[in-house]
Amino acid sequence: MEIEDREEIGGYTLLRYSWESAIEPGQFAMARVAGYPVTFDPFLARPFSYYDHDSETASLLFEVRGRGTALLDDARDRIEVSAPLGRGFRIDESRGPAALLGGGIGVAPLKILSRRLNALGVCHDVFLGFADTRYAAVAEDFPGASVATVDGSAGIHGTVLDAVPDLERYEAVYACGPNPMLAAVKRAVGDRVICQLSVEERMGCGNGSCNGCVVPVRDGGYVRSCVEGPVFDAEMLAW
Amino acid sequence: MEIEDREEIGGYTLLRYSWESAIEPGQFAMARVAGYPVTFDPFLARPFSYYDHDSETASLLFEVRGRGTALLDDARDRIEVSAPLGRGFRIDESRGPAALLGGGIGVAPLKILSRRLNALGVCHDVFLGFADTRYAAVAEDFPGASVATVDGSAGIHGTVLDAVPDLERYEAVYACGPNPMLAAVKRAVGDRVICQLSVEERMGCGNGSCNGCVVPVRDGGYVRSCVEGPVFDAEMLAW
Amino acid sequence: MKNDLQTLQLAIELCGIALETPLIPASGTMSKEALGEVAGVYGAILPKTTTPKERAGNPPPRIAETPAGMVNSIGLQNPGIEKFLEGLDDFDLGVPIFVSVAGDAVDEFVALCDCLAGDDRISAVELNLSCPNVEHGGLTFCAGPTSVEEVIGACRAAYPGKPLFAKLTNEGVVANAIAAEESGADALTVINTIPALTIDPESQSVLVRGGLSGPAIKPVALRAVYDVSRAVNIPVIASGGVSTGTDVAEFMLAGATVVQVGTISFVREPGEILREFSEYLDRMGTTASELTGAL
Amino acid sequence: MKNDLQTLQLAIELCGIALETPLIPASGTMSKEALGEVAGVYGAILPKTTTPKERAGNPPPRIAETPAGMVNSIGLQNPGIEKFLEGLDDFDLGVPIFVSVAGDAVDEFVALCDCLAGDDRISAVELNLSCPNVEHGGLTFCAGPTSVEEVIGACRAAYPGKPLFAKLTNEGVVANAIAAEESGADALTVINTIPALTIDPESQSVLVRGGLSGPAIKPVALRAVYDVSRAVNIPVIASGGVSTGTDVAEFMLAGATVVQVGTISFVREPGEILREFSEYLDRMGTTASELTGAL
Ligand SMILES: Cc1cc2nc3c(=O)[nH]c(=O)nc-3n(C[C@H](O)[C@H](O)[C@H](O)COP(=O)(O)OP(=O)(O)OC[C@H]3O[C@@H](n4cnc5c(N)ncnc54)[C@H](O)[C@@H]3O)c2cc1C
Ligand SMILES: Cc1cc2nc3c(=O)[nH]c(=O)nc-3n(C[C@H](O)[C@H](O)[C@H](O)COP(=O)(O)OP(=O)(O)OC[C@H]3O[C@@H](n4cnc5c(N)ncnc54)[C@H](O)[C@@H]3O)c2cc1C
Ligand SMILES: Cc1cc2nc3c(=O)[nH]c(=O)nc-3n(C[C@H](O)[C@H](O)[C@H](O)COP(=O)(O)O)c2cc1C
Ligand SMILES: Cc1cc2nc3c(=O)[nH]c(=O)nc-3n(C[C@H](O)[C@H](O)[C@H](O)COP(=O)(O)O)c2cc1C
Ligand code: FES
Ligand code: FES
Repeated sequence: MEIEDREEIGGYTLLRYSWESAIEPGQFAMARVAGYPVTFDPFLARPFSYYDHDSETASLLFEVRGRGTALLDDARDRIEVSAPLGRGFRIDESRGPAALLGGGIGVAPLKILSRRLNALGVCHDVFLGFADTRYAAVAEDFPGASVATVDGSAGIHGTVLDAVPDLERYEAVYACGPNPMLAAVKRAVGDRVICQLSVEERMGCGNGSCNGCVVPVRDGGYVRSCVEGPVFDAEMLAW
Repeated sequence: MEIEDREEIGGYTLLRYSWESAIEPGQFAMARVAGYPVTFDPFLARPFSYYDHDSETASLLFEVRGRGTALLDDARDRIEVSAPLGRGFRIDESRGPAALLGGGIGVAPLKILSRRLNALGVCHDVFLGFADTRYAAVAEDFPGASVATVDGSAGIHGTVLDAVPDLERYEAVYACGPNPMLAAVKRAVGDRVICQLSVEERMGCGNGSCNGCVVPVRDGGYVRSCVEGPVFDAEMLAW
Repeated sequence: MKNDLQTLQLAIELCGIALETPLIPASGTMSKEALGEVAGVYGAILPKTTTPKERAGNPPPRIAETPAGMVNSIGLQNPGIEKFLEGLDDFDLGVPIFVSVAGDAVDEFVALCDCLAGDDRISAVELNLSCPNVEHGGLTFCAGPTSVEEVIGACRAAYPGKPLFAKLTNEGVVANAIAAEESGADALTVINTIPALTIDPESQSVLVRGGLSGPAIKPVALRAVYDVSRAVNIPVIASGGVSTGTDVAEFMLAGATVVQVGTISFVREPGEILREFSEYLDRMGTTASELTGAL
Repeated sequence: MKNDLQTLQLAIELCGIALETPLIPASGTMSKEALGEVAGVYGAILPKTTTPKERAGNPPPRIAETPAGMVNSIGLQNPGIEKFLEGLDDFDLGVPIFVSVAGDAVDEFVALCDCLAGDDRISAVELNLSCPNVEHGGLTFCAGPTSVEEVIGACRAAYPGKPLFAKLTNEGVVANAIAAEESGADALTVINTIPALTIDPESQSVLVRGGLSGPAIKPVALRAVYDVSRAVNIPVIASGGVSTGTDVAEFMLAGATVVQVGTISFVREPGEILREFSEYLDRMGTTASELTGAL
């Protein structure tokens, strides 16, 4: 895929490329800088939620963690990106208002989700938690969002849940972030309302073949987060 | 190393980078596009003779054969290059005229060698053999050189040895090319005169550590071409 | 997908079964969800190993990336033989279906063979012998020739008339291959993943203890295929690090009759590999069936 | 090269020998010519394996690149123990010198130990047990516990008073490790290269049949080090795919006391690896000696 545009948003990097087919909010792509014949190392592609999509251009927002993301951060011309994968958020248009909760890079799928909710006329509020102000910079892309930082350097001092003044008033909660945060959201929301969580597991294939990306489910056993998820109904998860 | 300049010369690619320390004609460098942390695959660096060096800029001339050279061919900004390695040509200033014989990409060390011979006032002729006219394009960089091509598309129809009208008149022969060509040169020259051959073996380390790059020698056993060579006195080699 | 010339070029016979191409998926590396992408690419389909009862598999993390490879510890997650057979028609791409089975005792293997023996949809069975054997203190069924003979002998009796493949691990592969041939295996799949471990230096803990696969292990698998195909007279099915069309050629030159595509399918389309292999055959002016052992 | 703090941070003890750093070169991967680059980096020096008589080694091609690794078949080219000892002073960098030896029969190992026993310049001997054993039909000395015990027992008697290391291959490593400890080895080097093969698909011929090394084998070596260090009570010296500073940490976490740097030194400065390791220790607020087995 030709990279059309590259932008730094605080601690994150945004890559845009041309993509016209449909993308569901919460779906992800497997991406990497280059594969065969260039290299077999790093070997696997990395999963990234779609950050945004406007019928012509898709974008990925990412944080540099290890080698795979460092190379993506250096990429100038082209990257290898799959088609949209996985099951995204299932939106019940009749349920509102909705709360969108993002923890750290978990902010990624909330932009495209917010766009979809706007299109469907579902009113919603966005709450974002970050480590510090550097990462919180991306909140500017979410007008009206409430922000919390762990070090108190921007917004409220605390986690994303601390930024939600009145969780009870929402009929649907959509969250993405590190698994411990998602577990906290699940506990806080209870089973009153729709609660959908986009989980983060290591992925091998992204298409259901390797069984590497599983999450434990309530009924026992494991399901693959790349095909059954990455967005799960909170009640389905064992944690 | 920052690539200063990149040029296509027929079928070959020329890379220039800044290098001020001494380089002996016939020495080589180990080069590759990138190593750790970018990648461990391709794993090894590749050996390349210095094509030229003018006290500020060194250059490598190469042919794309496999993956390592294909990546070098794509490199735009930087490559990883070692310092000069190995033993180059040993020039006896009192012996002339000299014949420089290059077969295919074996042309590489002859430019820097010719420059040195000129500086030392050793008169010499250059003979180059190529597969076809596309590769023969580099001969333009050797004014006065005699050229042969295997398909007859440029210069004399035949091998580089066919391009030498009178081998007997030279007191020193310096040759680089595929090992079968070098063996043929050795046979043709006999032991009358100085005959030095730059051999081509697969290399692992380039610094004598792996014992991977050996050539069989007359006295039995093998010697490492990266430290004892790559330029050998023809009489020393077992072939 | 293929024209007539390619059909001739790629066709191969394995234990009397005609395959349109010499590529098959390695067990455990291709799900139903991914079947759409491989129509016309694989000469046969080989789903993930099935055990007698459902297995939940291991808790995550199950995979870790390594230089030019990955380590996995899936723990044979599968729905059990009964559910597997109910869903078997989903794997029908018009090519033969091979079924991989594993148990943790000889009688489990036998019970699995019993379930499969009468099923017309299945063309052959691959015994995955890399699982821990509860009767032998947790060593795998590949631990030594005696253990290999025992399980294959029993399965041979329980699964008559159709080809039985034995999938061997790298450790002791030649001795096990000879034992497998003698006890009635019709072909040998060589090799499975190589025991390995990854550690996370930041959390200072074991990340995944499991099996190494991918390009990294190709030279080890190639050696095993080469040595085994010279030690036995039955066909060898290569598995381990196959990643490109020339890799397929290398394994066939080493002695393989067909070649399994595993981990690489997570990052490359198997169709690309077949295309590269076909280009290789064109370049060399040869066919797949001429390549086996043509070293 | 190192300041006082780093000296404390990196110092390690191996079988009573004080080492300034936990890195040592893997046998056969560092020549005299490359010594200049490693002063201050290695805690001890370990030259290429020496045999009783000079060996010419194998004809080229001896090496082939593989995904994230290489296969070599050098054939133990070396000048023989006599010439080796004549040139030993060239390896004097002011750090302990370990000497690697190999023979093709037990008495050759013993003869080698006899030559080394009185030599003050040598701090320890590493027995390279991966060579073919002529008395056992060409199987290596690592073929099984009996063979391991025989050679180590004999060498232990011939080389008294100073540490004796046994270098084991991956196949059967835990059983061999236990046997080596029981027969008197003071430390175990784990692992050597993994048997492998490369084929050139263009010339359709075997390129190199030899041993696989480099980053590709790291997870296999890590597993072996982890398992062996849990099975024995003597120190483990890691070898296999170490390529970065965090790799050094991973091997020590897995249970290694010191770590050998092999193939990677062909493409990276060993000093870089030590620097990265030191940075890791800084980041974690720990020291090398605390790291071993701290999982
Ligand atoms: C469905 C899904 C959507 C994601 N969306 C985004 C996104 O939009 N933006 C973004 O920056 N990140 C996203 N991630 C996380 C992203 O995949 C990892 O940060 C990335 O794989 C790390 O690769 P690396 O090479 O930089 O790190 P590595 O060197 O591979 O590892 C560095 C760290 O990242 C963790 N990690 C490695 N691989 C994964 C993985 N596959 N999943 C989770 N953690 C991993 C490791 O535990 C390790 O601590 C998503 C993950 C999933 C599963
Ligand atoms: C001292 C020396 C100087 C050299 N100088 C030059 C030069 O100036 N310009 C130039 O283009 N080439 C030169 N070569 C050859 C060059 O090193 C190889 O072409 C290169 O390593 C091939 O790498 P690759 O990744 O493209 O090919 P690979 O994919 O590794 O292999 C492709 C083909 O190249 C051959 N090959 C691979 N590695 C080597 C190797 N190390 N030496 C020889 N052949 C190899 C293989 O047999 C194979 O047929 C030199 C080689 C040596 C030993
Ligand atoms: C994620 C994963 C799951 C696997 N599951 C199985 C399995 O269920 N049964 C089996 O016989 N082999 C299984 N394997 C091994 C592969 O079939 C194959 O033999 C091995 O990975 C080596 O080949 P490769 O390097 O091409 O992947 C699995 C491998 C991977 C990577
Ligand atoms: C070129 C080469 C030569 C080697 N020679 C020897 C040797 O003489 N003796 C020995 O015990 N090991 C030898 N080895 C094995 C290494 O010492 C080391 O155990 C192995 O390569 C695995 O480590 P690595 O992946 O870090 O290289 C050699 C390895 C290579 C690559
Ligand atoms: S990533 Fe392979 S099954 Fe989900
Ligand atoms: S390339 Fe390693 S010794 Fe010459």
